[in-house]
Amino acid sequence: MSDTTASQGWFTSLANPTRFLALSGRVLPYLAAAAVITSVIGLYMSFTAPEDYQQGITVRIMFIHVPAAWLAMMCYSVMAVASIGTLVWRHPLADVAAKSALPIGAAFTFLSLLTGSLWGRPMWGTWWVWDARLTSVFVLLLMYLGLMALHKAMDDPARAARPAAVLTLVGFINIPIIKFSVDWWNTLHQPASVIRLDGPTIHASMLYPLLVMAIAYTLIFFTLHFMAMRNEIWRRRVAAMRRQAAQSIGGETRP
Amino acid sequence: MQAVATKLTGRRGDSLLFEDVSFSLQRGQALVVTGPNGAGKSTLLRMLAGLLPAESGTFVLSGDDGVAVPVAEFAHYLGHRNAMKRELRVSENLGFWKDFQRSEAAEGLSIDAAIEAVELGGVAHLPFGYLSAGQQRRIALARLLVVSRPLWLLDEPTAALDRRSDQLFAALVRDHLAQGGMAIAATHQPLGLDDTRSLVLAGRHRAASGSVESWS
Amino acid sequence: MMSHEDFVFLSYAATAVTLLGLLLLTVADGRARKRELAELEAQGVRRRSQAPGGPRP
Amino acid sequence: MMALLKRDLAIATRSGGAAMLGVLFFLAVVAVIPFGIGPDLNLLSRIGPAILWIGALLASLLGLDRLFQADREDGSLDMLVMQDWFGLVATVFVKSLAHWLATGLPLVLAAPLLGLLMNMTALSTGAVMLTLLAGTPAISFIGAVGAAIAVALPRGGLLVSILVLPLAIPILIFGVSASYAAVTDPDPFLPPFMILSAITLFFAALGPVAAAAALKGASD
Repeated sequence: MSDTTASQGWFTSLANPTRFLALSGRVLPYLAAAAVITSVIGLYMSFTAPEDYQQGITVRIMFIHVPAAWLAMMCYSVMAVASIGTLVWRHPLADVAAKSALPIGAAFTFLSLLTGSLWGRPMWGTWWVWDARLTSVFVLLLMYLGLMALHKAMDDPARAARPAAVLTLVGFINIPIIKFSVDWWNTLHQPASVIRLDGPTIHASMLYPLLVMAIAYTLIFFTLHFMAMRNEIWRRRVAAMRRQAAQSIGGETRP
Repeated sequence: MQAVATKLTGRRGDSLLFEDVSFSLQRGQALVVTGPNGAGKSTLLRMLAGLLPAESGTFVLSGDDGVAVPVAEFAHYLGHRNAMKRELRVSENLGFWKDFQRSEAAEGLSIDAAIEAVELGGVAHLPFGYLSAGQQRRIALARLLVVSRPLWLLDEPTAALDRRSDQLFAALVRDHLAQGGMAIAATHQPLGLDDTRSLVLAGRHRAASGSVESWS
Repeated sequence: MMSHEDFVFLSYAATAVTLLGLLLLTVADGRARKRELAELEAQGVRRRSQAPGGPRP
Repeated sequence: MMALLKRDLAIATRSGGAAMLGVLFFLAVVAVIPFGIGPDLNLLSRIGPAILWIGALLASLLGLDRLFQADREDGSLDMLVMQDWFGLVATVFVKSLAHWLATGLPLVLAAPLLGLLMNMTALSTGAVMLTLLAGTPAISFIGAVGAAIAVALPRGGLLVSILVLPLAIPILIFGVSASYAAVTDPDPFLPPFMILSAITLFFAALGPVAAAAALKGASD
């Protein structure tokens, strides 16, 4: 995914949190506006797209289901890149990026499972099956939640950074498993139809709304991610200031 | 109000730590327990607090009318550890103990006043875990102030405190005594309290008999 | 029995609720952090990098 | 005592708290079952209630060892034990209740989601939720006894589970049988459910008293 290489760019250029705050503050309004506009266009396109001859109206669920699943994986990839940043360059902002992406990734994973379930019920006749694709995405959700628990378990964010980064990278093996599960195993879930070596097998009338929705989701992700990162930086700043306040009170250093 | 200990004997495992420890304290008096490591100072204090059963002997706290009162409700115990939660704010910690140990008899200081009394004004909103070891100990002392109880049982109260805080602590105990309280403290360091009684635990561990030099 | 339209509607509604909820939580979190910062600054606490003459002795 | 409940809940939900861990563990335990026995939906829906109950039992035991150990480590336990008998029993009761609110109740709320994954019917899921609601407090109350006994031990966590699991078996038996009785027709739901509720009430009375006795003895 191209976004992950781009993300590596920010971490090196926006070396210090203050500069990140200033820059993200300027970018955020445009990003949010772009997210809203693309979402509106995407929603319009997905409701005007023709119905599928097999699946009828339920095919419209695809336009919010598939991008959610993509974003769930992309978010994890962003976290994996950030984790490399934490481990290799020990960049404080990398940890902030990885940590604040967690709830967003969990939300997208949850959405892909939920909308998939709502799509599966009328199509397959069941809310849930334990097939490879569904199960591996469920495992992804568990990993998001586990990482959130790990961050929550440490009261000092600096101490959680490295263990969380290691765990994130170990868990990254799940991402290719999710992607190729439909090809490697015979499953109920349909095989990939957009991102394929021999080009998409999906009709253009459905492909375009899907792509627009994917762009909208990506913009929503980065908007939320920037906001969450800013919050996290402020949170750490507050913690640092409190520690400092504690040091200066009580006159232990006074004669 | 007075506190009377009669022929207390403390035992750890097979060895007797101390034998026949007797003393009595009146309002406004303090007892300092000294002795080498392992002499049983902590054991004695925990025994007085009712946290350990006495091998033999009694410790009775009685009110001004001479009727015995439960030690658990009329004594503060400050052990080696501070009894505070790292993840909660200082004000939440003190507020909890104020609520939890509340007695009808007497009101203690307000939380803010207690924090001021240990000269840490401004830390109320900070999580307890952010404080240095010395500051944490001072907040632990503030707990004794938010609920008013006549007898203070203090085990190494000045551990982790610098000299200035030592003096602060001594002043707190003096105030407490002046208001008619009592204090029993185990410590290696001089507390800077004038007119205190002292009890020396010799720390000779013997299976058969121990030796105690009584307070002067 | 739910019609197919219901499933479509539920999916879109759930997506909207989840994403808007996340947005609201994030905004609320940001407000709370900014308030804390303002409180600390009102008390005269400064970041080390802002403190005049570096860290105090 | 309200102050104690408030404090324990605040600690459980703040950073470093265990409130979310129980649910996650529950989720993970139940999710690995299909890997072990295969994705046969009919089989899963048949054994679903039992799996959910076992998962909830294990998740409830999680974190029980910290019930008194955390207070012992920071010295608070001394102040909790330094009370009259009634005060100490009430303290244990409140701490167990806080533990249930922080770990047991979320399990009850997560049960429908797992019921869906187990392909259980709505009725069956509802029955499991109801029995969990009635039964999991008993685990916290009886678990307090194990936690009090193991409070001073270095590897208390495993020991608590070993001590408490046998005592929790009746809870499991009646919880599961009530859940099945709700879906299989001839069996009545109420008798096992009433027995389950009775066990909870009994443990709510017995657990705090026994735990208080253990704490009095263990303070050294």
